Amino acid sequence: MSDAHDSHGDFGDLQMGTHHVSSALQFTSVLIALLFLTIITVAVAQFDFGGANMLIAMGIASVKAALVILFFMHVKYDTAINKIMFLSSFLFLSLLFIFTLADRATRQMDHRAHTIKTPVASEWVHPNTLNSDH
Amino acid sequence: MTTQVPPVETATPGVETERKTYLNVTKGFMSWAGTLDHKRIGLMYLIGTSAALLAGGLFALLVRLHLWEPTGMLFDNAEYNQVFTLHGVFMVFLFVIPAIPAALGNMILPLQLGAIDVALPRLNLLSFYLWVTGAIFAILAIVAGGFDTGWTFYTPYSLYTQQAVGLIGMGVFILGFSSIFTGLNFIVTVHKLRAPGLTWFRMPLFIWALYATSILQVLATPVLGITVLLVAIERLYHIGIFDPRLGGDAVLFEHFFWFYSHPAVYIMVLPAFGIISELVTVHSRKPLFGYKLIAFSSLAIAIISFLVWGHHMFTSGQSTYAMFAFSFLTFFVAIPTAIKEFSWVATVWKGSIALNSPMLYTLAFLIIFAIGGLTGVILGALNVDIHLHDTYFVVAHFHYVMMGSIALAFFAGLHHWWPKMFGVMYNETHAKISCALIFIGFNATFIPQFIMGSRGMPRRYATYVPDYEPYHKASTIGAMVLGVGVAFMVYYLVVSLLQKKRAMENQWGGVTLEWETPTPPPLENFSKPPVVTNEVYDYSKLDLETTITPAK
Amino acid sequence: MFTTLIQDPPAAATPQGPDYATGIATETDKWGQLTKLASTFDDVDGLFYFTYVVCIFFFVLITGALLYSVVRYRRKTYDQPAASNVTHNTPLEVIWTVIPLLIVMVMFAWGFKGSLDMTYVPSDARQYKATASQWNWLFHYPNDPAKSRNELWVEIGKPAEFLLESTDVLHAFFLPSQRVKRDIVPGRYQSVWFTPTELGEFHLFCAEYCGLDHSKMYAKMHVVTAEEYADRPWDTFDDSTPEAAIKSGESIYQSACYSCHSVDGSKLTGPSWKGLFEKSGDQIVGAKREVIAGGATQTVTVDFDYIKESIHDPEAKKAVGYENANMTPFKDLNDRQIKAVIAYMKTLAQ
Amino acid sequence: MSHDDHHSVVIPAPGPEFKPHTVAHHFDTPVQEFQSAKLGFWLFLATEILLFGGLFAAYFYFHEQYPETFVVGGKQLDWRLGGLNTCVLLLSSWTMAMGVRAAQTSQKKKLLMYCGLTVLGAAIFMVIKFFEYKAKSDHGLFVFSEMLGGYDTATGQLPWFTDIHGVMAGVPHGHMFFAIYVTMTGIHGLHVIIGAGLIIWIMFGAAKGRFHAGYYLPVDLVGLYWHLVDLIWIFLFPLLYLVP
Repeated sequence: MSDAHDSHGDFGDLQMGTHHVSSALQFTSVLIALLFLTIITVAVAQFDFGGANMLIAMGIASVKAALVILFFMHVKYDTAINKIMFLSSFLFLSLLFIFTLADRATRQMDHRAHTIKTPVASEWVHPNTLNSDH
Repeated sequence: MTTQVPPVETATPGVETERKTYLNVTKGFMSWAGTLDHKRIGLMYLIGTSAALLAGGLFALLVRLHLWEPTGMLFDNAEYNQVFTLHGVFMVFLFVIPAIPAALGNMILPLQLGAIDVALPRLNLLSFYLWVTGAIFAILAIVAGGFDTGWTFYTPYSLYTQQAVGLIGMGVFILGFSSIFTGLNFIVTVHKLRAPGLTWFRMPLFIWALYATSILQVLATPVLGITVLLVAIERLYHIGIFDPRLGGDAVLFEHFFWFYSHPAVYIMVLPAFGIISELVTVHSRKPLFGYKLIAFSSLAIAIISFLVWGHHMFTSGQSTYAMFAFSFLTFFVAIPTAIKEFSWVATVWKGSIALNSPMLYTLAFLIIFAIGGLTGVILGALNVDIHLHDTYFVVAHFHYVMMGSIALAFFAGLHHWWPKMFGVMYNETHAKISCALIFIGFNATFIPQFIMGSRGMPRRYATYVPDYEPYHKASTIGAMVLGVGVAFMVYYLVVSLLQKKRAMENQWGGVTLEWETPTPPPLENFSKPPVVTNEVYDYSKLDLETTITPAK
Repeated sequence: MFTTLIQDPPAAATPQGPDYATGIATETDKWGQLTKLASTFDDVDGLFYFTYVVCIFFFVLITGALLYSVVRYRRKTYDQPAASNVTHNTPLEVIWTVIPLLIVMVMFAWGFKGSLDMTYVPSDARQYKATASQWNWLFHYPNDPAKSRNELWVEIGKPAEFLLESTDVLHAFFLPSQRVKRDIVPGRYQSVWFTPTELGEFHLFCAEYCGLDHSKMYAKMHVVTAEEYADRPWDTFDDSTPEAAIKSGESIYQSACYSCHSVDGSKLTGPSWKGLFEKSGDQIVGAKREVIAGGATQTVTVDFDYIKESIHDPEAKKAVGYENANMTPFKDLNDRQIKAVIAYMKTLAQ
Repeated sequence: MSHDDHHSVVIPAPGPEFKPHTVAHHFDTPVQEFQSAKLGFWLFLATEILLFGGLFAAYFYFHEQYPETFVVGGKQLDWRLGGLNTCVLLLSSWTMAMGVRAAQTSQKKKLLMYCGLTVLGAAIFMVIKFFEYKAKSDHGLFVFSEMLGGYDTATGQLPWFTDIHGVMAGVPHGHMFFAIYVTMTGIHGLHVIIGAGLIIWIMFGAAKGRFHAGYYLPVDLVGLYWHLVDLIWIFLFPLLYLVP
């Protein structure tokens, strides 16, 4: 793994700017960091921080994801447009999350909520077949 | 936007030499089925989507005929539910979404960019075959007993009904990937294959619109994919995510569905805006008014459209807070849309307006889209929408946008690029008659629907309260006129292919790159790679001789 | 317990077509677009017409400019250039961005205020419940055991709140005349309210597609005066003829009594109703029963008073052999209903 | 009338064990070809993110609705196996990154070796996953043989959720956690299998010498796909095994 200086320059004129060869040392460091963070996330999960559990776990997972994206997926060295395109998917995903979960979270805050209970499935009866004969 | 390329050498007048075009360069079934040429793929899409349009239109006519009588004329309720569902599914998934980007876009986008093909031609062909597969699934689903969920597949009904929802769900999933791949391909093509000198702000607005559309296709469609996949899993395995009997939530389905399907409305309408932007300037022979504002408004619409899906759910039990946010954001879509409409009108103003058939279709679009867009504003207001939601008012509104605007823009584009695509000209008088029939028929169909909708007629009704009978009758008569208009259009377009009346080299006097190639284009589009030196829509550089030179 | 006391009105599996309320949709408001407003939610109409006028203004503006241009600047020769090559006008573009923005913000605020009003239920609202099933409506009235199917009665001027539930798929509760609509989502309750302001019959539609007979899922709402409302017109209990009384009695038995009392002599939790009355010649008379009252055994003759006491206060006299059975008192059955039950009991006499 | 010069761009092979690469005719330069394909692939990965995003949104939605189900259900999963699988996937991501690096530096044997190791990682992951699924199936938490069995509408009984040991007794909608668990890990597992298949396809190409410093595009793209599979698991692991 000491071949970081291997020649790939023969093609530099043909593929200029298209690739960046990371050193093996960098990959290995990232791997060690990822494994370490995995241990931390497991260790932290043994304690109960109440509502913060999810935030902590997602925070660590996001750091790990960032490492994978930046180094294993070479995004750190990629062209601006590729960065924008890939990262915009997270932006749009967050829109789905924010609005859907905000609806879910604020539904109980409606001022009529105290009179409106959520019935459980067993309280209602369903027809066994719905127009199956058509 | 002329290029430095000298005009293509013209054949000696009177001598018939068959020039090699993309249409005749190779022959045989496999040369089409296995083609990687964007124009041939676009043409195959055109045939496929047009067939879907005619099928969907036939279903629509059957629906309208059925509703002639309050008790229904043709079907029992089960059949009626299937027919209106088929109308929706065929029109939305097989026609409106792919028609403009995949058929006209495939044909025109690389030409306007000065490229010899799209960036990923194999993916383009795959995308077409995915469309075919999706269409086959839709037909299989009909054969397997049909489906009656409406095109929205709302759970839990779609989970309980015993019909072929799984098959059509699979079809929609596959069609989704077809749409994703088309969009992906266009984004890459626009980024990587622009001709030298074709900067972003020299790009024709059709390309801007297709680019914005592609972003939506790539980012919204996967959510539809996972949604129909979950419905399929739910039907097979009863996991319970969407099934209230098992603790699932039908409103979550609506969130997922509209996260896609609202942007999908703009997937459908943005390419139509692109065509209209293009046609308004060519047929007014005047640079587009507010070019940059229109370009950015396409992007703005694309992004805002992700923030407003909840306005389809104002009555479905969202929290008041979510309704507040969604209604507020919904009104913001009105602004870029209004900017576009005003800019088009300002472009026509003091132009040199050629009243040929593409321009007539464009003018019809501008009027109909004004109604479609403005009634959308009425629906954006929360309390008014509560009254109008799920009534014929909404049906009329989205038909004004989807049929009236998008299909008319598609027809306009088809008439505009028909001479480019085939080198032949249709009968202009016939085209004008057909445009008039479509315009009159369309308004006669849907204005009564606005009226009965605001008076409370709910949608998707196989039978109805007799109070609404006069409006239904008027609407049915209008639909027949509209049907005759479309059928007549198909007739004269087919005739034009058989009569082979030569079109002009540059039939309308366009200055974008697609008019720089011979008509119809050769296999690899340009004899020499074009270089763009002019600003966009600069009609002072137009070579008017090409507009009266017959194509070879 | 109210809900089990009286049997639900029968639901036709496939209705033969609703008995439509008449002449409502054709009766429009004075501007001719919407159906006549019959509730207090006049903001809907106000905003609708405000938007409508704004829309017509812009439509006329756009169409007028287009048609004028087409006529005035029509291309007459193939090489005619444009009359102007202006490509932008910043003040104009700012104006047509800002003015629509202001207008739509007014619409948003107005619409949101209107919809907030629709969520604040007055404290004096009557609370009804509507149960939607494929493809019919069942209405429950406040503190009333009687229910009605596909017909609804509300009092004029009195706020009515509806708790909405679905037993199967999505439905929507839609009263065009009241300007209210709410989807009914299985798995949870939704609510909607309005104050009817006009007497008459009104359409109640299902507005969310719910399958085969979606279009036949129709109910008629009667808005009635306070006096008529006090008569409980939804109560279809009928004892006008002996046959009707027997039928009503049987229907009460079917909904409330059948699980503990048999009618064929077999022993369930409570004593069978068979043999409570006996045939004596052409007469049907009450049988004699051994009962325990206050710890002592006594014999009673079955009659109206005994049956009424047993229904309203089952612990007072307990039939021998059923000392340990506990019956829920059904205090809401009134004398007419009890007489109907007795009429049904008499048909079981031997 | 086509541009003849388009057909002539050929990237020479760096050695006799490699094959030259011909640039597709509609591209002017290899850079254009490389960047086009890569941009396209990033967009495809964006769609994958949103596809899984729907599942994650469903997870959070029901996590809020039925917290108890997730607390009790999450305890039924063995975090040791999940953690082990996390490490396996991270390692395989590393071998894949090294594999791409080997392709970039024209090291054919190393490319084959790293690809082989990555496929091995995928196999270990799926084997561990299989045993996890089997244990859950044996406990009636999702019975695979019964998954297609429909359900009894009268009782609401799910055939695939029999909960033999009653671990979810008294928890409302106890099946919901397992429904989400099996859907998310199932679709993820499908991606693992597809990814492994793609890597095997790369290995065939690599054996023929198709990939070298001049042309390693397919290796790069498959590598990105594999890292995405890893990326998703990085979130799945704490959400399913640890947090609830």
